[in-house]
Amino acid sequence: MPELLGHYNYWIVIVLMMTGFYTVIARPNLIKKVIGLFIFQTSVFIFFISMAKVDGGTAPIIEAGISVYSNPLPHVLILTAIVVSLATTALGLALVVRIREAYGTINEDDIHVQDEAD
Amino acid sequence: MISLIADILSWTCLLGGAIFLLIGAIGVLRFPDFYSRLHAVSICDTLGAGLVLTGLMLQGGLSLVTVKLLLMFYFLLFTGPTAVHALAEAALQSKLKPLVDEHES
Amino acid sequence: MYVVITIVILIAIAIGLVRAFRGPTLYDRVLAANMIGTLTVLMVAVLGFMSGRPEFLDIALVYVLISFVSTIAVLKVIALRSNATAATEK
Amino acid sequence: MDYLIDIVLLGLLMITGFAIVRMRSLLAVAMLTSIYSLLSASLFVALDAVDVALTEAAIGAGISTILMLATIALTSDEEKAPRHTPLLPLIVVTATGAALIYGTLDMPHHGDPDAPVHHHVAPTYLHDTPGEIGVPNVVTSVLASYRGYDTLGEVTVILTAGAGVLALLGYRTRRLNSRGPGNRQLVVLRVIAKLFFPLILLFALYVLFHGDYGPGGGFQAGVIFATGFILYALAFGLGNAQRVIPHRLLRIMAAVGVLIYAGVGIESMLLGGKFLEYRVLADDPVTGQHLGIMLIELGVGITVTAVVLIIYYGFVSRLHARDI
Repeated sequence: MPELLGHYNYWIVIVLMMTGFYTVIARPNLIKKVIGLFIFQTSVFIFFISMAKVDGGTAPIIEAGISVYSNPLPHVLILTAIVVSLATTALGLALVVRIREAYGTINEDDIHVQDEAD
Repeated sequence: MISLIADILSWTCLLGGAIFLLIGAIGVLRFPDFYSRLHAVSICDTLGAGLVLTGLMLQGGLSLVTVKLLLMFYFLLFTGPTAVHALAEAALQSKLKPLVDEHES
Repeated sequence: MYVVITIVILIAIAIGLVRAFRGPTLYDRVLAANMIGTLTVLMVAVLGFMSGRPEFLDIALVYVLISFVSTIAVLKVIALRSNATAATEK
Repeated sequence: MDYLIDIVLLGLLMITGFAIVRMRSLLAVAMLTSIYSLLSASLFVALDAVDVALTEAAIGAGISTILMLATIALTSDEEKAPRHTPLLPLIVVTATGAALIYGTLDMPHHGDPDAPVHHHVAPTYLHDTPGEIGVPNVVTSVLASYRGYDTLGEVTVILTAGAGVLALLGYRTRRLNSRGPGNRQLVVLRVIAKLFFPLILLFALYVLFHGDYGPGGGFQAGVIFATGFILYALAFGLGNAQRVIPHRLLRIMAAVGVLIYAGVGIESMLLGGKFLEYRVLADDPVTGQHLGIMLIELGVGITVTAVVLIIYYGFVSRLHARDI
């Protein structure tokens, strides 16, 4: 990658990560928070995969006549992380559903008000 | 010679497909209401995708790659219209009114 | 040549994104998502040929199937919601 | 050229991310999340991570979106405006982001072949895989063989998540869906679903067993398999799907998958190797590796299928609708 853009991927990843982080801390809606978490997770995936890329390399599936491959280790880590992200998202959303049944709302501010009233 | 002809054919298909994809996308952006946009999407799904995949098939030659591309074409040919049909049906069920020309009606 | 096609597909994706942002109805967004799904399939296929290893078309095949199933699921849920709101309006 | 695609896709991702934060209608946000997933999956293809792209496509664009939509249907669609000013979060986010960007300045450039990441274990994996494991896909060999313990842990996490969702949401058995009114609009979908259901299952098996030679493996295959059943449930109703693959069977399957995985490890111990040391499974070490990888991928696939379906049943069976 040209000198000037050497860190472009990482910067965009950080912007995305902060977008997700902002959603998690500033938005009171619980589903929005889960979606913010999802954006955050995806940005981490992109970060790892960007690190694994080797210039002029190709996918790490061995084939005769190819010598430069991208780094397979981050791919493995992220592959399993994506599946785990599904598990965490599902669990988070299940909690949201139960919170809605218990409080009648998924807005964090309203939940606090109800908690203080008790 | 034959490979040259195949190449020319394949590039023609790819270029044609790309043009249709672009036309479909512009239609999705510019058409005035939801129901007319469905037409534009159909261009992408059938003609655009079909031509691009045909062009790739000509590049792939007789191999497993071509079989997979054929399979993809087959899937797209079924899923595209079904999805758009379901979309139109759902929009109609939700009482979304089509935009009608005042003068004609 | 593949580069040209990829750029065209990227432009089309960008246009589709504009439609997804602008709406105005939810159905427009679903439509845009559906179109972007098809365009992604084509882009993945072209990218495979561009990198000289076209045997990875399995990804594109998975995209076709998954984006179809998720479009159908979205429509189901929306229909469910519009039924629910219609019931409360009565 | 690669850079251009990379830059454009990342730019589109960033715009989509901002739009997700700004938008109020949660259903619209869910649609944008699906687009975001598709874009990031194509970015993974552009960055040579084909296995990851396959997983992200199957999970992010498919199951995650469906779950979000089901949650929105179970709760509410509109997001209320936050009560506090976003000033403090903005300051926190900007400060953190600035610190992280300052941190990246010391990192090696994107795509630099001399980066330290590429010199630690990765060359060993790339060099040894053809001889030791005998499968071309290095990601599969690392996932299933070199880092087999790690993957066993991941599968257990998946099982735990399934158990957690089961504990939180439970499930309700539905009666069989009749051919009542309102089914007319499903005719097209049902014909297509009948056509596609077997094809998707077959394709999932292909992804499962072709994972040694191309992108694919147990995780992806499990999700694709489950997606096939989700398509069936969408077209024919949850009640019918629960008869095809009942909930009790799913609970057994989820546990059996992990048991197959751990069982392969114990079997290799009984045959005189270490835990998950596949080369003792057959006379020839490479054949043993093949056998071991295939068995554990099968176990992973079974667990992932079962857990995804348990999660789907859990969410959807809570919806009060006749026909879902």
